[in-house]
Amino acid sequence: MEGFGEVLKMYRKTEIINDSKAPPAEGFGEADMIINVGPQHPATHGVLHLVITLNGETIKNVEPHLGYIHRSIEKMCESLSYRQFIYVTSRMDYLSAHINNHACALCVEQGLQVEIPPRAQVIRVLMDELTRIASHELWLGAMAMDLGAFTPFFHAFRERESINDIMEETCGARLTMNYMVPGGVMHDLHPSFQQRVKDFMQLYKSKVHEYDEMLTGNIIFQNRMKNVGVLSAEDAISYGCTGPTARGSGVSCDVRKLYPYEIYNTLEFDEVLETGGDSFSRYMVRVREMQQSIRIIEQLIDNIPEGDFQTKTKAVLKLPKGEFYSRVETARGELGVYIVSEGATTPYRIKFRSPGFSNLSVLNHIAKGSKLGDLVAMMGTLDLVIPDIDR
Amino acid sequence: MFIKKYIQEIWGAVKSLLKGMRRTGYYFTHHKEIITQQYPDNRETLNLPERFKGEVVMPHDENNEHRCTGCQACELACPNGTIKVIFKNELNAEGKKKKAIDKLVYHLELCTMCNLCIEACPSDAIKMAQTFEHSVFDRNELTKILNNPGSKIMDGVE
Amino acid sequence: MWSFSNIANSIHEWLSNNFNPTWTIIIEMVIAGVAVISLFALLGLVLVIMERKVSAWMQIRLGPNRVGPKGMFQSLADTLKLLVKEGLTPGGADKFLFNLAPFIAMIVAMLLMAPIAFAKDFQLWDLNIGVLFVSAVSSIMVISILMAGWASNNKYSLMGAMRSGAQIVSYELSAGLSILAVVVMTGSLQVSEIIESQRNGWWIFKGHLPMLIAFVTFIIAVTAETNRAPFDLAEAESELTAGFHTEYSGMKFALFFLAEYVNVFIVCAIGATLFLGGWMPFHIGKWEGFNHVMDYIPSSIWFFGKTFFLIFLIMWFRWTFPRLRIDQLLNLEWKYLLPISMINLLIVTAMAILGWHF
Amino acid sequence: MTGSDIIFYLLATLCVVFALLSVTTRHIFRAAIYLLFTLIGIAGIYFWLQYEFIAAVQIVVYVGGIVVLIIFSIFLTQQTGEQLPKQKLDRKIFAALVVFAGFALTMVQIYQHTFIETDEIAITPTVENIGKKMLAVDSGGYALPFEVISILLLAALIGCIVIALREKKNIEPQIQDDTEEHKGIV
Repeated sequence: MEGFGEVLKMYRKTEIINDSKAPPAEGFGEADMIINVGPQHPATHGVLHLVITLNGETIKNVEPHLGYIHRSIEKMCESLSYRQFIYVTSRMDYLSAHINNHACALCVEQGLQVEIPPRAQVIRVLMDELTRIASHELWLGAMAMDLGAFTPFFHAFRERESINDIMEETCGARLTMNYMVPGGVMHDLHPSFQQRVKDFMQLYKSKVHEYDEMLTGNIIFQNRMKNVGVLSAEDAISYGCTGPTARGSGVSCDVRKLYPYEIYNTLEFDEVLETGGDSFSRYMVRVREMQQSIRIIEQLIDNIPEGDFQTKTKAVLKLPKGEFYSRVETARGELGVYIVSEGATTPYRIKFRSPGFSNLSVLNHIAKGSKLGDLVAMMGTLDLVIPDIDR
Repeated sequence: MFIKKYIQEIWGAVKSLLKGMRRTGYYFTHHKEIITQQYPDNRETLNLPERFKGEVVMPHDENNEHRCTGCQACELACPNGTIKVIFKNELNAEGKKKKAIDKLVYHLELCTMCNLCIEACPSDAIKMAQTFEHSVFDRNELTKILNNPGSKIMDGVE
Repeated sequence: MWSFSNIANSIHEWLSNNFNPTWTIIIEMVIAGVAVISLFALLGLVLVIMERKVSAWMQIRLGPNRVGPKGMFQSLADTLKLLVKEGLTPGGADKFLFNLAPFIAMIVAMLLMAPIAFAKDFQLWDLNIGVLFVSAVSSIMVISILMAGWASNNKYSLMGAMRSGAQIVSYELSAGLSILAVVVMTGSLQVSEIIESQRNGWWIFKGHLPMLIAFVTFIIAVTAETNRAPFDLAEAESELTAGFHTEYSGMKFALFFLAEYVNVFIVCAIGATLFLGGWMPFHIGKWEGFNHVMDYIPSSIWFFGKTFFLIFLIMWFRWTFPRLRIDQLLNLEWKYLLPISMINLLIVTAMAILGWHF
Repeated sequence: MTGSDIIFYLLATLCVVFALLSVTTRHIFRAAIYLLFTLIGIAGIYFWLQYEFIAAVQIVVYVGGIVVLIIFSIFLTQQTGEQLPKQKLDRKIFAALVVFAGFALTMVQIYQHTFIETDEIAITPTVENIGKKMLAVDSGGYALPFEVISILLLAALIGCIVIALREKKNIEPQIQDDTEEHKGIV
């Protein structure tokens, strides 16, 4: 128990240091207050810790503290083989697990220089777009809940649930599917896949107007979102924002358009751009992006080519010596996978360029001077997934 | 005019709010749209897809025979060290010593259901089961031995 | 016709015959107190299960369905849980005020029960300023929230208390002004007289458009005053975790919770009394047969029906709308509700003078 | 002693005890709350006198208005858990003397004053009568004091706005500076 007493003493000491009588931080005024949002807070949707300096209700400074869910996925991947490390990346941005896996598989395939059969490519794209819709649906519900509207959360989850059912049937899991393997996909599509996707699209189309009724057109929602957290195009570029966050500011950065992978260059879809830069623009980008994903799925669902779903690869994969980089568009932005190979069965170094990290970094910039209630709207529209930021 | 704009603004706001209330009112009165699944009650009718990855099992036939040759492919394929193959020496029909599995230890608590072991298995000895209620009171119960006691390898599987 | 007043009178007579006047009053007060407390508990149970079912059906869920038939006893189980939970008092808190705050909230809610007419001739205290009494006493409510927020020694609680203070103080104005619209029409603050004036039609129908506007303003303002969504900034859970009652647990939390629901009931009862005729049955002009059928429905059912309709309306708001921001909340009051209700009051006054109502 | 007397003495003790507590406590927030109880006690006495209107106004103005304002100013200036400094003994004695002198003066005035009984029927304090009296311009009417007080309140309101506006000017450039700094980096 002696040791415990020592710890307790230390704890008390730190308490005194953290007291408000300690010399305040730079730029900290007399009327200011420091408030810790997180790591356990309903609005951070995970273990993000924000140290906010407030003057009344006005935010003066936001300092994100990271590392509460750091699992060193990059280091872990270095000890796993090229087949094995893909599943770990599902745990990064767990809402677009498929797309993360896709990025890794693409990178390994680039190193192996294998051709993917057309059927596998179509399956991959279909799954990517379904995942994107599921991710955006969850974001929609969670963001509405942050703003205090509970009901759209359940309505959004109804649609997401039917996507999850499709995933469960074909991939065998609902969230962390591990469906991508180097050279294709793990299984062939389930026989009822086409029908169920069509059913889902019908459900989605019959319910999509509800979001407009409940949120988009709602005067309270518009007031909460418009001119809140304005991010200019210059700032979006200089902070390295990607995905809907940057596209809401009018920065064209869709990897599917700019650096097409798989069969994206043969598909017809629009890159959704809004120029407002505020939370409402980011919201609109995501809502319209769901419709673009539906459009992609519509083009592909009846035209899945026959053939192999997987190229035969060796049992033990070895990448040649060199560096490989691949990028995909996840639901949150650009995910880059960078592999340095020494020619062994495991990568020498792996680096993920996750979209969430850069998107979070603008939070302080856009939150300054706005109200505390706006912060949740901004965090909601930045679509933060904490494991993606911490990895 | 200012007052006209003011009234229009209020009218638009009220209309948008009423629209939302109509939607929730619709769901309040239409109970057919309820999507709740009453989970423990619907255990009998719960239909999990056959590809659902619940846990790794080793199927045995009626003679208590399995298809595992002990090639360790699954052990190598597993990213988490979930599977461990323990061997024993066995006498076959001709009296020769032959290596066979004693235990195929499977740590459910480490498993991430990634399906890589099943993909790697050359003789289809293991597969994914659709069970998902894995909670137990003692962590040790999660360490499972997949082959039944006294089981043998099926004839003709190499 | 069967009436509560007969029962009350017979009890009063029996007590007066057996005891001296002082004891009669004391015993009557005890009876009234017990009745209020039991109504309180019952209301808490009913409103909680109602809120949960309403929210569930709006959110395409089933809602509680385990305890009792269709989950109707769920709130009883919740109460039991809250009763046996430990009521923690945080270290740096002002213990006296921290523990006092939930009781103040409760006592205020109980006091507000006094002038409400639950049925024909069934009222605890028909004082001649009934409506003013309600709006006066309900302003003590904010003190309990401020007390809780300050005494918790928690920054979230403090901010919640500040928000709630600003909110309640400003929304009291438009609530008061819309109450005044009815008072101007009837020329009395007494609850029984206000109800009596609606014998030939409820104010919401008799008073044309201005009364409808007053009714809408009243509903919005009382939703804000009771800290219900979309005006639940005092406890905005996504911003302030739970606002002023972040640090409360167990029974002390339950008291706040109960007080909130009883407040909702009271403001809806006041709304029903002022605009929807209290316990007065629904009558249409000269349809004698129809009016006669309506008279057969007991007055208490009319009162509770109207009140619960308004409660449902407030719950409907809560489960549909997103929350406002603090500056928008104050904008709504000072730029929209207050000017509208002021002008409305002028129009109502003109109507009352010129006699432009039925 | 009748029940009515008991209620009066209860209310009176409540007022006095909380008034004493309010000036002796060293927690400033508690002092405000004790003051609140005193004011509620006074409202109770008005109710006891059956002046319901005045009682309700007492609660609206003092409890709903003044005490909330006091609490707000405490929120904005003080920290939770801090105690006020202990007063020196001579100050305490001086304050007690002043209070006693004031009390004595009031009591002497009351006892020396001869209350004249009138034959006029007392006006029942209904809302209608109070309203008519409040706006009456003949002798005994309260129109002039009413207007004077409203001008005073208006002046206070304008003063508040002036103070609030001045503070805002100081804050704004600070925020602007920050954004400019960031633009410089870009």
